[in-house]
Amino acid sequence: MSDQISEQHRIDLAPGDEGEGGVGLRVLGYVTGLGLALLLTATSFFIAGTDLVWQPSIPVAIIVLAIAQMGVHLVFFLHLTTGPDNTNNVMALAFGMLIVFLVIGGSLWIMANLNQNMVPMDQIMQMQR
Amino acid sequence: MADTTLAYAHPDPHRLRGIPHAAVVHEGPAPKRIVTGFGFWIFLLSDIVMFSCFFATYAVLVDQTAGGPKGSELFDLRRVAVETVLLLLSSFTCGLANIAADIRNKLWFQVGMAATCVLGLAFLYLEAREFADLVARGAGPTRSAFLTAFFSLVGCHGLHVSAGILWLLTMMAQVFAKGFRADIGRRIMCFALFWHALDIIWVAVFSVVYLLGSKP
Amino acid sequence: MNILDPQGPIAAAQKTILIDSIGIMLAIVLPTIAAIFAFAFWFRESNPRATYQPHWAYSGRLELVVWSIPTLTIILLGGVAWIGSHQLDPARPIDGTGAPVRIQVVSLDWKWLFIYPDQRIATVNTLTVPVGSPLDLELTSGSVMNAFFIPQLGSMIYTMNGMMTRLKLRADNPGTLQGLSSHFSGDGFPNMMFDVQVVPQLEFPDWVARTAQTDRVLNAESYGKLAQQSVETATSTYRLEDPRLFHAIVTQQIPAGPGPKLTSESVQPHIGDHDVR
Amino acid sequence: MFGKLSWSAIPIDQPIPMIASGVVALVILGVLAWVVLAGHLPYLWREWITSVDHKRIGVMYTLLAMVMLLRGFSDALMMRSQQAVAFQSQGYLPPEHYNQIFSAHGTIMIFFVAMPFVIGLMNLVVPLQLGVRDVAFPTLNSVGFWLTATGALLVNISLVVGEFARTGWLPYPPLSELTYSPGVGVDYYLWALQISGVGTLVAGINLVTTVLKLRTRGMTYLRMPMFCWTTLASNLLIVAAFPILTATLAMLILDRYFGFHFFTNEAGGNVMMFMNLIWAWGHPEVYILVLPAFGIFSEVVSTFSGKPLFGYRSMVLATMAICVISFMVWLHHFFTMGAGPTVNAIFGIASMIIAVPTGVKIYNWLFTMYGGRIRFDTPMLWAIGFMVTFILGGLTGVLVAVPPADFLLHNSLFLVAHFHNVIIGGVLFGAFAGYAYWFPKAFGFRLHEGLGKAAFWCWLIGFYVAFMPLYAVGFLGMTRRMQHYDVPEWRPWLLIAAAGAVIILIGIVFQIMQLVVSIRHREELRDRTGDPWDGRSLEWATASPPPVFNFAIPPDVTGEDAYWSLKVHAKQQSLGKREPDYKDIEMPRNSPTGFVCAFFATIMGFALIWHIWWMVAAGAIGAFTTFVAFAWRDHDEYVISANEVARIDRANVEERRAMTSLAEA
Repeated sequence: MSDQISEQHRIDLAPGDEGEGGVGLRVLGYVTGLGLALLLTATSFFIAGTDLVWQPSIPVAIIVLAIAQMGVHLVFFLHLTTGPDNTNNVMALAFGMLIVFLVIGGSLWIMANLNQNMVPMDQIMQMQR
Repeated sequence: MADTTLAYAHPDPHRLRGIPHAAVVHEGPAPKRIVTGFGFWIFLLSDIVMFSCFFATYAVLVDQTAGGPKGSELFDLRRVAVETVLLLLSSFTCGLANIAADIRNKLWFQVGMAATCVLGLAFLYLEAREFADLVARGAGPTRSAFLTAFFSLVGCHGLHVSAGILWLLTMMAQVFAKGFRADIGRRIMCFALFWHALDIIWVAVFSVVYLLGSKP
Repeated sequence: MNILDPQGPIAAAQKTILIDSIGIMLAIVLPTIAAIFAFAFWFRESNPRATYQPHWAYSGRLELVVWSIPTLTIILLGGVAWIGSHQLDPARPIDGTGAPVRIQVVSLDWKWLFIYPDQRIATVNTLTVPVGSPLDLELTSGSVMNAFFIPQLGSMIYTMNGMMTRLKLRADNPGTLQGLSSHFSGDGFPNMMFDVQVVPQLEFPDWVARTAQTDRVLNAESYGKLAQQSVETATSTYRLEDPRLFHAIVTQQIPAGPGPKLTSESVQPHIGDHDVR
Repeated sequence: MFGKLSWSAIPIDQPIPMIASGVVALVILGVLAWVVLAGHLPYLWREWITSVDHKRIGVMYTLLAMVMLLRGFSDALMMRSQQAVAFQSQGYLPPEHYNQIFSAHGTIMIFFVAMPFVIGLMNLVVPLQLGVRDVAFPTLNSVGFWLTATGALLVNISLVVGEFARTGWLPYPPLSELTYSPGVGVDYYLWALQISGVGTLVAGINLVTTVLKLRTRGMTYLRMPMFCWTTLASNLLIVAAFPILTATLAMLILDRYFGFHFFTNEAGGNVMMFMNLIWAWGHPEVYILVLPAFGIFSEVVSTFSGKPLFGYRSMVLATMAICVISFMVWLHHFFTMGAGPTVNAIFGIASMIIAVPTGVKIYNWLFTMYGGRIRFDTPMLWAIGFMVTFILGGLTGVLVAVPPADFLLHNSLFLVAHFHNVIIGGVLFGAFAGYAYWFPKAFGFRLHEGLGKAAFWCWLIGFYVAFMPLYAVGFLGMTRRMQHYDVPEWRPWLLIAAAGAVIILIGIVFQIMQLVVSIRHREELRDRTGDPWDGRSLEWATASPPPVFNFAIPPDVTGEDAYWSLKVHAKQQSLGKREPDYKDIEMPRNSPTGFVCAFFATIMGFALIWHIWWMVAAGAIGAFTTFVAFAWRDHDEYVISANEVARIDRANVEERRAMTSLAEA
């Protein structure tokens, strides 16, 4: 095993590594990423505090913006692409996201259902009042 | 080796014949940089799964305030905004340090890492201030299940940042003492991955905990 | 205690599902096991009559069969599970011949407290129910987790502090049954067995009247004594002072049981970070 | 100065743990003294303790598992004998002791027997099957092993100093909270598992990366032996599930150490969240254990039938399906907690769906035997015993996945019988099959066949005698973890079960004898071909035991069953006469990092359990320093010269050629 990436291994890339590009181009990538991330963050904070949007939609908007920002980080900072040299990296990420989704989604669903069946105590307290 | 395949009566007993040989090539073990990077990538994913447990628990316990304060009474969004900007900038400087390492520029590498370190420490300082304020107001982690989950989730991220800074300092020392050796280069790559991943987790933290929680 | 000898409709239905499921699966499991032995025997190395097919490793037709046998079995069983879960949901009301009886169950360390809020009585480690009446159980725990289970009536369910689970049962034959805790809860756990007296409809009011004559009263104070860790060998009965006692327990207005008494200095608890030595 | 630790922590008044630990301590001291006096210490240090060779680490994992099996099994014997005598009496074990025993039994058997056994076999075999020289991260591999050993050590220390958890193998709160378990037992459990959990995670990352990134030339995914596939699936589950365990236990630790309120009764804590999270780890854990066993059986059945595995691609699909679906079923561990019928039904059906790919696997093994020429060596006996036993375990498993049936059977001894049926009949039989199958590869000589077969029959019969009665007594309503009981109908079954445990004990004695006899007669049992079973995959293409670099020349794979095709090719063309072009080989240098880390982890774990904070700090600083020191090393590789490689390989090839021609003559 050597560190030289030989001819035959051009179809594979370490996560976070960029396939090509000079220094200037790479710095530009980070600048773009930073700009987009700051923009999305600012939007999130703005939406959370404003009265201009329909209030019940705010959580959805914040979640969407957060996912968008994670995407920006993945693309511009972690240099994830859909290219064949990134297949393994993307597959691993997809598996991880599936597990995260199952753990969070499953837990929330199960716990909500349980709590609903258990008559949570505050509800009983309200009934007593 | 073509005659091998011919000589062996059943080279593929599961009827894959017909698929051109080119479709099933494999060039052998990957180079070390890819192996290391990929292994660390797997570790990061497992770390994110761990965070997802804390997020799930936070979401389940967020309303269990036990008569204590709610998030909307406690959170200071301005401070969170500053923290976020600090972390985003640190990710940027970390990226620059990574580029410097790739072109083997010691000076810029150390400058980038130092900046990352300072930004990270500033973030930690703000977070520690927030925690201290909350505890002083009687809203410590033992007050209610909500605060338990809040302190654990945010604190877990803070702990990762602290560990990251410790790692960062050893990387600066290694480059200073040993230069850009191949294995040190791989570690720098892993550190950059780690630092960027912490940023991604922070995005989830400020969105789910602070922004959603600041709504009354 | 034999779950194959049910004494109520829930347990009877669950037993039938159990037997059915075993039957469905045995229908494919037994031939498979027979085939394992047959193949292993016939294709032994020393059998000259068996044909050796060293390259036979694929058959599209067989693959399809191999995938469809378990799939079909599981679809059938899945249907049973779906319908069964809904029909036999522990919280689903059932009907019966007599008036429903409401019973509130509190698991304590290490005994069972049964409160009859409408009759204003309570018992420890013994449950008396009229035959044929729908039993409307509300369950909680006064300390750690437990599970309430009368094997011959069916449907065990967890009891947890601060939470209320529901269970509907019915006993169809008079007699004495046994119940137990089926979730480990500490040192006295094996002693959490209780009797279930299934009495005729007409005798139940008599039993209630007799029990109400006791001079022991269940209120927050005597409940506090019960909540201490102990093993009760004798059964006891109480008059219920406040019918809302159960709600006070569920809503944690009465805090959970205190746990073990601290005997030596070495097991001092460290609650709170300020207490760190 | 010493936190909660004082002389009273040592249970001098309790004879059983004192005598047991006294004997164990004597044995350990005796072995240590022998090692030091006979001058083996430098050899052990150089060749084993600091070794980063995946084969050596695999062997050490397996050894750890077997030693801990003895500990866990003695717990089982005590439980069975207690339940046999504790009818209308207290038996001979008081509750506080009995409760520790069943908690320790479960913890040890899952975390320190089953896990290290399968991880050990994967470590030993997978790089060989992939045709590569080592795993992806050799030094981390050593760290992972030593951290696992640390966890095992802490569990055993609890026998002498303090106590073990009395809460069952999964410490359900609030019983495991400080209010109800004020002693150090739960802390021992928590830290032992946290530390060994890190080790397991490291092993998982290592093996996933190895399979995905280190395969020899031509070894495409669909040419990998089945065991590599199941290794991949199992380790993907490790990296996805173990963080959940870490997080959950961390929450319980925060509750116990700092008065947090995740799972307490007070201040809004939610005990149900613990059950939810722990089983979100716990169910995949079952498949982490059993998938490698499936892989072992695939190799064994195919080799001893002299045929390729039937329906290889089906098997791959089934493996990966199990890998993903096993993450969607965890609620079936708490159907009786009171969730609504729809949720229960959905998780019940999802659980049953796993039976489909598992059933497919059984049929594929069945048809692998069809048309074969089956040799009944010990590994094949385990495989057939497994197939029959595991089908029954699967049957009862699907049964408890039906919620209404589970309402009757949950937490009963039926359930206990079910999971022993799949863990013993699946995982342990698999591990034993793998042990017998790959032992000659690891050490260069076979295990004694007769004693191995005797052990197999004792285990098989003992299993049925011990656990079929538990199914029956579960139907009689008996719940698990009963220290004593008054129900007369239960007693006969429990007496039979105790007899079954004794039969298994005889099986274990046979296994120990087998090891001893085999070592003493190793010259007669020597395997000079490197291929004692007429194997089909690449591990048999190298010598037994393999040289440190595994393959002098990385093999080039052109189809499935890589080594089989090589052999056929060689027979048709007569053995290749041309000497290969040997090259220098770079191998990772030995490193004490793993051992030193484990040393500090042990100190830290022990100090955390007893609240000795200065010692915690010392351990943490020590561990960190170790890492930095490791990072500072300049040369972590050494070179084996081409001449040396050629010398070793020529000798192997000569020997092998001689044996082959002998066999053909």
